Amino acid sequence: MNESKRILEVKELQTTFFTDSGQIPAVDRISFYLSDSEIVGIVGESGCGKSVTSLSVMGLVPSPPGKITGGEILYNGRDLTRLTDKEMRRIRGNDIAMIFQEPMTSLNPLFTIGNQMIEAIAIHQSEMSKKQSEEKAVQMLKLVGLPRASALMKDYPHQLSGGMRQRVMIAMALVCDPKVLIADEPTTALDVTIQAQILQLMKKLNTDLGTAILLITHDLGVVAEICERVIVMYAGQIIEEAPTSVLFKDPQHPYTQGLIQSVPDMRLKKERLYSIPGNVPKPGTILTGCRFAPRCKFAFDRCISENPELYVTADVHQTRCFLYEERKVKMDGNNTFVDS
Amino acid sequence: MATTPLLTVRNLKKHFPVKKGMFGKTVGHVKAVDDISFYVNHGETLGIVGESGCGKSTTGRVLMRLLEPTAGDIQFDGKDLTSLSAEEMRKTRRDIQMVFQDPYASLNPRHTIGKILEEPLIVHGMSDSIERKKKVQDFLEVVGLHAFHAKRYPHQFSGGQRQRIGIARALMTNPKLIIADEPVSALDVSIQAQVLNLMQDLQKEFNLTYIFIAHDLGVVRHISDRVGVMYLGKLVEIAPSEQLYEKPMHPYTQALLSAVPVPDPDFHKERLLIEGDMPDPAAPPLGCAFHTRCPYKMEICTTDIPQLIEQHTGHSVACHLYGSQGDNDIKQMEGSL
Amino acid sequence: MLSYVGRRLVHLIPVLLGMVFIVFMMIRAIPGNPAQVILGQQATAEAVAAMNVKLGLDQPWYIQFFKYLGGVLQGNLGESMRTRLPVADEIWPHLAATMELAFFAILIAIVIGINAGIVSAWFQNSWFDYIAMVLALVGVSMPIFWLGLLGQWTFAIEFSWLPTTGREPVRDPVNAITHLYIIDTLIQGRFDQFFEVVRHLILPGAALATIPMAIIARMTRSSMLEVLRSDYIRTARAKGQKMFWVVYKHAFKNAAIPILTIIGLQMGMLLGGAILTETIFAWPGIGRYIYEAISFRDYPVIQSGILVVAFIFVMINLIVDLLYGLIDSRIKYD
Amino acid sequence: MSKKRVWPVALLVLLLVLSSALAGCGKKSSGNSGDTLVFGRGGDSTSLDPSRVTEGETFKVTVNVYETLLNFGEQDTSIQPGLAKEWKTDDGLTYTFILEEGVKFHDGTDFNAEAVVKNFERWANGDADRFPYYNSMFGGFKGDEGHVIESVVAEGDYTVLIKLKRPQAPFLKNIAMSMFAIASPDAFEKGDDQFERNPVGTGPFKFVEWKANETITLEKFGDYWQKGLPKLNKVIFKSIPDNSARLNALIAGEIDLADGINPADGEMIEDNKDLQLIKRPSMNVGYLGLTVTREPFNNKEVRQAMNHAIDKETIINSFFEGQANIAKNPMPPSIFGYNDDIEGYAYDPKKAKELLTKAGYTDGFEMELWAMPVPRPYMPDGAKVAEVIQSNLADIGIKAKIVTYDWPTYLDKASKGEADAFMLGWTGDNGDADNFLYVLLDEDNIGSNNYTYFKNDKMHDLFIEAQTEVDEKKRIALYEEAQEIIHDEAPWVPLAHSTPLLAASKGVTGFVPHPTGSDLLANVELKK
Repeated sequence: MNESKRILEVKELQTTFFTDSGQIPAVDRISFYLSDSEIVGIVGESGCGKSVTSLSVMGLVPSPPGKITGGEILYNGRDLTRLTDKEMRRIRGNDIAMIFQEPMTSLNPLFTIGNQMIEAIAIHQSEMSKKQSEEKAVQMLKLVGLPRASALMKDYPHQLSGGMRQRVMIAMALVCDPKVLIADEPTTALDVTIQAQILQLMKKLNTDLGTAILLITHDLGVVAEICERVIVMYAGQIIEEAPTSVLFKDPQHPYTQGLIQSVPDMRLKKERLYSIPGNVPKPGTILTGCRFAPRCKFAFDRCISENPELYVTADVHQTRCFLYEERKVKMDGNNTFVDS
Repeated sequence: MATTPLLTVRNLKKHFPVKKGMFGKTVGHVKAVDDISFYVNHGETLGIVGESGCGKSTTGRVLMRLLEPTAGDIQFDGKDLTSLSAEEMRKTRRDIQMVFQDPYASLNPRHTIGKILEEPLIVHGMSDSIERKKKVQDFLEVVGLHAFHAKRYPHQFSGGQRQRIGIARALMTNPKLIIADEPVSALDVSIQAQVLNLMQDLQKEFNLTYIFIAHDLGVVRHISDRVGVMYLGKLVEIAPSEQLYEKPMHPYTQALLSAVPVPDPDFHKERLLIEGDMPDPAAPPLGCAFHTRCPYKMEICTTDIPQLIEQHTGHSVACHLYGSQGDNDIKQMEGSL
Repeated sequence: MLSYVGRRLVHLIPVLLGMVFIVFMMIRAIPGNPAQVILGQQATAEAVAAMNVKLGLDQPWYIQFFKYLGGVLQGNLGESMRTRLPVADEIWPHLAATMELAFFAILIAIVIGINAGIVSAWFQNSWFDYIAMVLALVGVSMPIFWLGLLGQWTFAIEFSWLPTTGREPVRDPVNAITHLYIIDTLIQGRFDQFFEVVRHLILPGAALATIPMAIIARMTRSSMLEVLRSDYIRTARAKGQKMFWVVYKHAFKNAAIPILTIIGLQMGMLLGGAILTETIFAWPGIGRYIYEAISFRDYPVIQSGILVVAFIFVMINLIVDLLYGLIDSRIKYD
Repeated sequence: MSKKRVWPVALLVLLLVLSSALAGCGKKSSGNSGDTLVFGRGGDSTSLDPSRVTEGETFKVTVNVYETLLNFGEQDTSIQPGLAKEWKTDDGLTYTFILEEGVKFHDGTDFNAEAVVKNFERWANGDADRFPYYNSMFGGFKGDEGHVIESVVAEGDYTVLIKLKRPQAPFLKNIAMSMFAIASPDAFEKGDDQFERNPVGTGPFKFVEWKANETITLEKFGDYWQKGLPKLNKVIFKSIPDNSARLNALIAGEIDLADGINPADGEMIEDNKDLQLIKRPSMNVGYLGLTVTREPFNNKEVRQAMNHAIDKETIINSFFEGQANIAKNPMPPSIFGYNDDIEGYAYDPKKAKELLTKAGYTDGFEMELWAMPVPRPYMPDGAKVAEVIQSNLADIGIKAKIVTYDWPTYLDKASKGEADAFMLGWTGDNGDADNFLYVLLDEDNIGSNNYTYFKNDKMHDLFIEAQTEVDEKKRIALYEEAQEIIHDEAPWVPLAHSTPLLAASKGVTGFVPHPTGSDLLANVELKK
């Protein structure tokens, strides 16, 4: 479906954590891409590897213990995993920027907003004068909808509310006009009314500036709200990928189906929520068979011993489940697995 | 509906002093809970929603008298909780239990689950050790764990399991009312559903009454019979949940509901985006606390505090948009139910 | 801010009063009579009794205490029983000597300790980290006595680079004005002497710096390790900032408060005088001054000496507290 | 990755470069300037008025600033002329001193008989607090019953007559003590406090500057009455408390002369071609006191057993590094009256055991052994010596528990008779037998320097007689007899007479160490 350029392409990425209790493949051979100006969501529960994926792209996996142990991360065709430290620093913040979950702690508490904004400019655009940088910073703060932007430059992070801080984070991330913005749970720590503002802002910036956004979240609502395409991760692997509308209408993987139905819907009251039995696996605990098999009610022998591939079930839809092998199984996702 | 409510709260206030200066002089108050009144009927679930800092958690703690209220009275099961002595309150607490957001922080890491669950029984005078152990095992099964789990320590459990333990502990004393403060917000979506279902099952089984405090509007709707919306220490709207979600009256409630992302990309709703942040609770605006962000702000909103007035049966709202018919007296509300 | 300082100073009064009282009682509880010590082993009993009257030691302790206190409140620190000089006059040259040494030592300790700690944290578990932390461990447990003599042997005798002892060239003594020789030599334009004074500072300064340096290095490391894990460090790195600036600008400022606290405490301790270092390097500092006063049971000197040291200690802590506010705008004094 | 590693290395290199740059430039100060002698010593003086203090570090300085009427011999305590060129007495009660003429004080005033009288009046009109030594040496002050001096009068400009109330045998030795130095009356009349920081005497050196705990600087007194002296232009006394550091300073050439050398360093100094080792004649005794009022030391046989049990030779070889002699009497052999006929108690554990059995302590007993907390010339390492004694005692069945206190406490408690057995010592003041035997063992001094509480009537009579006996021979006989009593009664285990060590650079000549510890530096020269 996508004719535009793939600005970011991840191929067979594997990120492993080397701990005292063994090697944990937090991200296990995942492949996906992000096209120009696209908003893609990576959704999953805790420990599924979504954050490690984003940190891997940024080259910020805490090392030790983490390390990229395989695969490629192609940005405009350049493999980021092979870059030197210095080359990678030029990409970071300049071509690919990132914002984080905790606006409360993601800004350095001891430096003014202005200082931190200008720093971001100075790193990549050393030709700019101090005055120009300041103007640019103020302009960005205005762009993200912050009132009294120039006065704000002199404020310290603790003088700002969470929503304002997240706007500052976004302004700071976008100050060097990156082509890709990775947003790791950008609204999780915020109140709903503020979340709505931030999501709207991100969508607007995506439209106005053409910045491609990789949105990492656990909240299906947020995904539905702004993403064009969704990648579902479970236990370090991608288990399903589809355009948002397709995924919500026709979720294929039993996990995706369960997840969607677990969310209490504000629009109608159900007597009883669907719930996936069992617990979210800790990273690295399930290594053979389908990662979801222990919680899957469709699981059969093969699921325990063999890990399914990611089957392409339609042009735009991939699912890692034996039920979709050779696309024999067609189901109506709306009511198949509900109520039982 | 002639039954008296299990819990009736009238004009409850909790103000925290703000101290400053050389001698710790009190220069102002944060009105964390500012004159709220509501009731909870036997066997129902009252949801309390609001954004961070609105006073919903403080309300929960004041009801338990974990925090001493500044003013107001709390009628629980025929007793006025505010007038009880510390000892009487301690005894009464067996009837009111709390479930917290972070069960890990409230479980002593050095005690086994068995010991943790036994403790409330000892505190409330159940002397027979064998009987206590039996009860612990029963309740572990009730919340979906196993009897052998009693020998384990909190760190050996996942978040969802720990929340089950937290619930089991609350149930040990056969309480009438459980105040659950954000019980599922730390859990993964798939686990959250398990815990919500469990809570509903238990409510039926043990005829429990819940006060369910949360910021997730979807979760609150799912579990609640009636829902109250708080903003900056005030209760701005309270109604049966169906009615509140379908026909929200207060502009804040409307904004709140429209802000929630719905996991359905094809669902297009009319969005009421409100600007700005919640004001500083230490210096709330005059008049209606919401007027700084309200799209329908009128002159009167900046001067007069709107009273919570019943507009439809069981649906009260504190907003100048809806005139002043009716009576904000809580007794009136009870009578009309 | 000013009112905060005022309040802190007011709070200081009872602390110092309590200190004076405790020291007063403590030194009188230990056996040994100053009169006997002053008069020597030959003294007759009558002579000792006469000396006791002279020194006012025949009076009840509370009279002695209030007399002393009254004097202190009028700015009179008493008179040394041994040398019969006012303590206030006697103490300053010693305090100045100690201050010069302590500032020099803490400077060494800060520059090396902080950098070693930062680099250790930055390259956690590297060879540098291991070596630095082993050295820090050794540094804390190193006997100053041994270290000092080793330093003298190596740098003064074997290489003839530095002088062994003292704070000035003996044959070309500094003309003392402020008794801070670094300043005195500069005022007098004696740059040759200034250079000599610095040379005399190096060995005792390094010996005295060992323990604070090790403590500062370890504190810096642990504080930095904690800060380096925080979200804003990730943010700074995500901007593409060089690791050097991430560490030295973003992380260090945040790690600075506990380090500053430790530096303040260490500084206070150094200013209290380091008897061992002062003994080995023949440094005429306050530590030796008080120590000798203790051997002679020279009560006024012990009392006032400890009082002055305590006062300095508390003042340093006050300064450290005020510096917190300079580093972190969230800390307000009102 | 390799780039990251560069910068800690760079930091190290930078530090190395910095430190060597700082160090590289400063070689110049190690050369000696020939006319200034730096004398490194352990402590600072407390005062520069010798009459007011009792502590040796003061006299080390004042002996060079002041002079006394009489001097001690160069290396002994014989009486030699000083400011008085002649003296005589017929009856031991009236002494006539003929003074040197043409002697000037550093302030330019003349030294004469009047000045001497004023000095004696100053002391006699004082009190024990101001002039402690005068009090102990001359038995009190004007008006006191015990005061020995009847009068001091000038007869003409250069003759002084001193009359005593009763004969005092060591009188001339007392007069020669550094405490009784003659100061400029003009100077001390300005007030004690001012005077003790600004000494004015007739000595070869005059006072220049005093930096507390640091240095005392003296310079040549140009008008010194002995022609050609002093040879040095300047003397600086530098306080370096630590013995090893002081030696380091000497090796590094920062000081020229150092006292308080550890016996252990003696050999190393002798091997160093740039240094010389100097031995000071001994005038001290180190001993183990046995408090005779405490059980079982009230038993003479037990005390004798203790004497036989302790291996003095091992102690001296191990801890004095051989720089001491075995003691058998309570005073060193250099003192007139030393009884060399006494045969010391030999190291003989068997005999000790027998004595114990005889005394009724077949199975030994338990006791406290007090170890000196500070090193002194007569006892370089109290703790170590105590351990040897402890094991010696264990051999004969005595269980000794080693205890110690800080020095003032130690002295205070020991003087109250609280110790069973304690280590202590004494350095003589004036080189008279009286200054050892009477001061340390007579009943008059119980509660002060007689820590053993030993008491013997016959011995007391001998002492009192000796104090008034002017005939030197008779005195010697009296003290020899007293030493026999002491030997038999054995209130002490005398351990050692140590030889204090000094060291100097090879260029120092003319330095003659004095047994009293106060060295006159007038004849010292410093050659490059």
